[in-house]
Amino acid sequence: MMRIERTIKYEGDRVRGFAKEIMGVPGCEQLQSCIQCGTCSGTCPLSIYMDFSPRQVMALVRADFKNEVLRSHTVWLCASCYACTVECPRQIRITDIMYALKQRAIKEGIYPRRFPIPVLAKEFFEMVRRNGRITETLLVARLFLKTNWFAALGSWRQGLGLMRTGRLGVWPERIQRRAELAAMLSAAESGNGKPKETP
Amino acid sequence: MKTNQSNGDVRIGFYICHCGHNIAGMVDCAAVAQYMAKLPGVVVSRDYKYMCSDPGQELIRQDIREHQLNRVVVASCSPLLHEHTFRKAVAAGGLNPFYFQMVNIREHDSWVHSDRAAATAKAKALGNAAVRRVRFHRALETTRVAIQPDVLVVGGGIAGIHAALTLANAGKKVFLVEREPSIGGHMAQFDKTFPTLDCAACILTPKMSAVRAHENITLWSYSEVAKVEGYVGNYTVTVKRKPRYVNEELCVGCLECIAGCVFKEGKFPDEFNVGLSKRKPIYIPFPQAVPPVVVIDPERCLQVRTGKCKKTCLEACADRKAIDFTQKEELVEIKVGNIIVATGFKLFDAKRIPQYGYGLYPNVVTAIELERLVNSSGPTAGEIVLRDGRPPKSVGIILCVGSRDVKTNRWCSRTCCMHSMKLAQLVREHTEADVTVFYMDIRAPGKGYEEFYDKSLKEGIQFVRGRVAEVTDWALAPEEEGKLVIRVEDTLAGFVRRMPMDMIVLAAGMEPQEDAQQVRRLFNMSCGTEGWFLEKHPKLAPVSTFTDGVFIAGCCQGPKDIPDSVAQAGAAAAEAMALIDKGYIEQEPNTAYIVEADCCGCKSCVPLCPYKAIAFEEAKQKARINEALCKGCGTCVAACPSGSIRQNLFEDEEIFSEIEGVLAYV
Amino acid sequence: MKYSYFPGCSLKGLGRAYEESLLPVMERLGVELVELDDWNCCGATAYMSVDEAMACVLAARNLAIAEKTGPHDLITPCAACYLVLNKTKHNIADYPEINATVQRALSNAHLSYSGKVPVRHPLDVLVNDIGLDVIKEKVVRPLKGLKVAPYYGCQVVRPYATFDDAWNPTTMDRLLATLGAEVVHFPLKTKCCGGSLTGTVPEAGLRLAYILLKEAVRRGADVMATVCPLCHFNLDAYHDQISRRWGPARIATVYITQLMGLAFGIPAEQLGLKRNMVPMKPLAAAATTV
Amino acid sequence: MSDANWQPRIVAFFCNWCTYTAADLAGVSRLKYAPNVRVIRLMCSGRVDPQFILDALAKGADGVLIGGCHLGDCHYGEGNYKTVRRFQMLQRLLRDMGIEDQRVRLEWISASEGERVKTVINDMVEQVRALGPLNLPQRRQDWDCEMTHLAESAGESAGESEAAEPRAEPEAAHA
Repeated sequence: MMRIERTIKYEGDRVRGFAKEIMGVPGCEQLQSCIQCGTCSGTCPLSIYMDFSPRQVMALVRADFKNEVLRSHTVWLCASCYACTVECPRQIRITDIMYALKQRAIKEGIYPRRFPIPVLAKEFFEMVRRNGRITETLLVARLFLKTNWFAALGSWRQGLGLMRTGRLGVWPERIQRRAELAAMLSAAESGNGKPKETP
Repeated sequence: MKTNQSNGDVRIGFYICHCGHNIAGMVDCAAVAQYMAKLPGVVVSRDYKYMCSDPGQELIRQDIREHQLNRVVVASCSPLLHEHTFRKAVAAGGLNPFYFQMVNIREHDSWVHSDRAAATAKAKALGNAAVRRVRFHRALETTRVAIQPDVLVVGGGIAGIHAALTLANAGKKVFLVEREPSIGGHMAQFDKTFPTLDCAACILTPKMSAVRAHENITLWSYSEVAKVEGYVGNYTVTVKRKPRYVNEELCVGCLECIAGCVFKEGKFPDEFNVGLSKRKPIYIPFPQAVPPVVVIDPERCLQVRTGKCKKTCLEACADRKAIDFTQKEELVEIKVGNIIVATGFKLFDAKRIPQYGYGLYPNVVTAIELERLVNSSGPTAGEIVLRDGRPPKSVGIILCVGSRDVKTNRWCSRTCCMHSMKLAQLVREHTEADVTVFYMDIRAPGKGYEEFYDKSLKEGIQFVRGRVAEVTDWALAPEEEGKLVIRVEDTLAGFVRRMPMDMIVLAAGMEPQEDAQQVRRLFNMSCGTEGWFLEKHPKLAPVSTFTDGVFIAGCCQGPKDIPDSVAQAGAAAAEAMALIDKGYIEQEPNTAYIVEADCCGCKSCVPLCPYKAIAFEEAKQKARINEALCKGCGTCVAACPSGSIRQNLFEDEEIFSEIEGVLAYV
Repeated sequence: MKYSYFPGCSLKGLGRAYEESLLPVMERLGVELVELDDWNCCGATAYMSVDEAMACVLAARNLAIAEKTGPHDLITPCAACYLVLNKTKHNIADYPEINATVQRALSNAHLSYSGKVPVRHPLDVLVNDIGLDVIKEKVVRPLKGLKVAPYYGCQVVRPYATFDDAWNPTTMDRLLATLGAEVVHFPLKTKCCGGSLTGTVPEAGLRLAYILLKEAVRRGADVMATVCPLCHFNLDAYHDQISRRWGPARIATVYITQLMGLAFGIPAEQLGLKRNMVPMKPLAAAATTV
Repeated sequence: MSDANWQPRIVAFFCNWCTYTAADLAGVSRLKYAPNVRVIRLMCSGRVDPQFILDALAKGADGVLIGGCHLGDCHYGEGNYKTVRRFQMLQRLLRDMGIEDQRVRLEWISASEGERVKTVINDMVEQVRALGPLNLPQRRQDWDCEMTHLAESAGESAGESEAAEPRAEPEAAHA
């Protein structure tokens, strides 16, 4: 039997105000003037793997289809190469919009499960918060553990190579004034909710 | 005409226009009328739906009679729009038309503010100023200046040609000045024209010949306007005639000299064929060139450059003796009453978008190059071929090259959709190739244009909606080997496609001419921010400029196709004729004058006048203003240390009272 | 000449060969690099994905330290750090709300930032400050016959194409020509290498690396030159997986500074060349050992 | 006079050909800007007599804006060059009077720059708002008082403390 699915969207599917929220993020203002030309998708090296092309993401955001956008793989496939941003004939900073969408997805916890990219982002975030610096090896190790430790087995040869060439650091890199950094980050965090209030 | 000099007994009528909802929506018109009614001197104060309508004007006429008004103030739109209308109404009521003052509460108030209270207060303040000012108005007479009936047309493209012919056919003498050696412009390069597919040469050449043959047209090709002085009705124009090194009167266009040139083969890129063929230093731009005479390229000709050449061209010309190496640049002065500027456009340089590979990949060509390829008198005699001579099996046409892009040109070039569909049809006609058009939106809004789009679809031309991201020569699939590959999102299908092509055609858009800014200054015109010449009003005065007697036609005003260019040219010609046939120019009486008794003879005004209207009378030791020459800028008025220079319509008292009025608390 | 120097995490980790070659090359050119005191991670792309304002705060600490250190330009060899620090500069300048957050955070650490320190990439400094003439003088062993595909990657030229064209940059091409190398026409020079996707979504990420490698081989290059530790990693460390998926595309990838070092006559072992998984073939004429 | 309802009042002199037309364009384009500017139309910015500016300030304007064609674009050739020269001289005078530069501005706005009319006016209104009321009529009265005071005190030969006090204000503004 052929499986069929209704694809129609109702007004109730829209999350009113989502477009406005995204366009209010620094760097995302220009989204309003998108003409759906497809240059972003055409230049994007990863659009060929996306469930919605970057152009479609722009259309979905502008029409308040929040759930559809945040559930899509597209934002997580963006490699931040900025090709779309540079090429866009309306100077829409598409990469920045992708960032804004990633932030929303992480904040609201709507992203594909066991999908390594958001996990990487969060692990990275935590490691920097703790140490002030990144030790790539440890980061990758944690990533594998959290997502697909099986895959780690597949790349043993690569690991060996890196070990041979002396590129694997196993001692965590740290900054000295970690308290200073922590103080900064907490100050930023506390004011994050209402950024307009300045001391 | 009844005049009323006495300032003591002013009886002012004040009228505020609702302009439908345009003003009344933001300004409380009734409140303004009530406020004005209380001001000293105001006898009648009314608000009315449309003051510019016949009943509105009638209201003024009636009030002048019934209430013995001797001053009228109308608060409505910009004086640049309707001052004339209301002055006429005032005159019709039996009053000198200059006993009138207009208040701009639409463009300067209701349309630009969003706070009703503030907008109403502003309207009151501006009204107050006008009421105070109009008290000082005096009866004035317009002066009439005879108009020089000849017309200068600058630019010999289709717009300039059409304007010149229209005027000439009406019996006006026309000077047509063209920078290139031949008239014809861009249209001469086209093979066919959309949407009828009639041959461009077949419809243009007769008009070009008509220009040459017309007794009322003086054609100066290879010439440029160097200087413009004067004003509407009386321009003095200096035209620079570049040396062609060929006597136009003597040359019969036999082209023997070209064959006789010491260069045996063409060596230099041929401008008319956009570099697709080569020409010699002596050449004729194209077979149908008008004037049909040769020209010598001073940068390439050995004789002109070095003085050392066997001059075999002279031998070829023999006893016609048309070739003349002694020619020098010449400056000619002409007097005209009107000027039509039709200087056209420049094609966008496709190299500015490197991702399309123009200049890098030989088989990426521009639309105008394809136009020459498909033309039977073009470099390939009408064969559409790749650089290696093979016919293409697949052709991709990319639209909006340089257009609709904030990084290059924001505007839509308006003609490329239709132009590309025409080329697509011609490619289908001439070759077996598959043609794909890559577009963002197809814009086919002219008569017969949508039908042309339909025809293109029916002929099997493919349309892919998506702005092409890049053209490359690297293959990721076997069918891509040796081809140019377009990467584009097919936005209607919703995925990215890679499409191999043999030939890629770039529909480069239109830009203002490189020297548009200089030309603009030359003729005292304005430019929009993009560089297109600015019309006086986008709807109601589309071919007029802010300088009276200077009109614009064709693509110098903005991208447009041939029908629109021709229509504009006709309109410009009609505007010029309207002035000529009236016979005189009515001058706004805003001239400066000297109260001789107060003049101290310091002469500081004399050098200020750009029109040399101020002379110094040594005998009296007083300055004197020639009001016929004065254009009414008022610079001398502001400069006069003794206050003896005054300006009609802009008297000091009038302005001081206006200042007082706008600052009045309301 | 003196510059502040922000190495970034990668240059202390997987990309240590970059630092190992950059430092001696700069020394030869008489350029002093002063490593920022107690610098921290720039935040990279990952941090931006979690919280933009926090990412700016993180990066701004480095900018503030640089401002405190001295009036020197800040060199950031890693493309991601270069982008993030520049982006932070722009954000602080363009958006008052971000600026407010950043200043508040900095003041908590008794730091301040006024936006003065320019953030520069070594390529920019090498070609525009030091100059190709000076570099040419230092070349003792020209890279004659070595065919190099110049690969810039994304983030050095995009989106802030400050010192070179975003579409067709030429700085590295000119630098390579100065070293005597033969520059291969490589139109993919700014295409994405896969970024962090090589690890997270290998099917997508590695294919991008593969296309670059394959095209460099097809165009006859002996070696690819990079200016970014992540690009280098993606192009160097995944050959096994790539050839398993799509077939071999074996070509060595080295840092431009390593090639400069070789041309300056610095021994290969001092340039971190031994750290390559795909070793670069020894230079033919002047026998440099690898 | 720090009235809570105080709104800056700015008198503008716009040339007929460029800036006035640009303001019309701003209207046609329905751009929104602050309602504090009242425009007086002149044929050319060259007609702007420095007296107009002084008169406007003296009658209570908080700022004066002059708008003309860009240099080189004057409808009358070079009227705006004359404007610049006069404007620069006047500016020195105004500074001496303690009137801030931001209160009297000369701007070139061509007929196509409707957007610029909006930004210039909004910008200027904000700047003048920040400076507060100029209140020249009141200040003139104060100065007059001060002068008579000075004259009187000079006559009395003593009383320096009282005379020095009010003089400080315009001096400070001048610095």
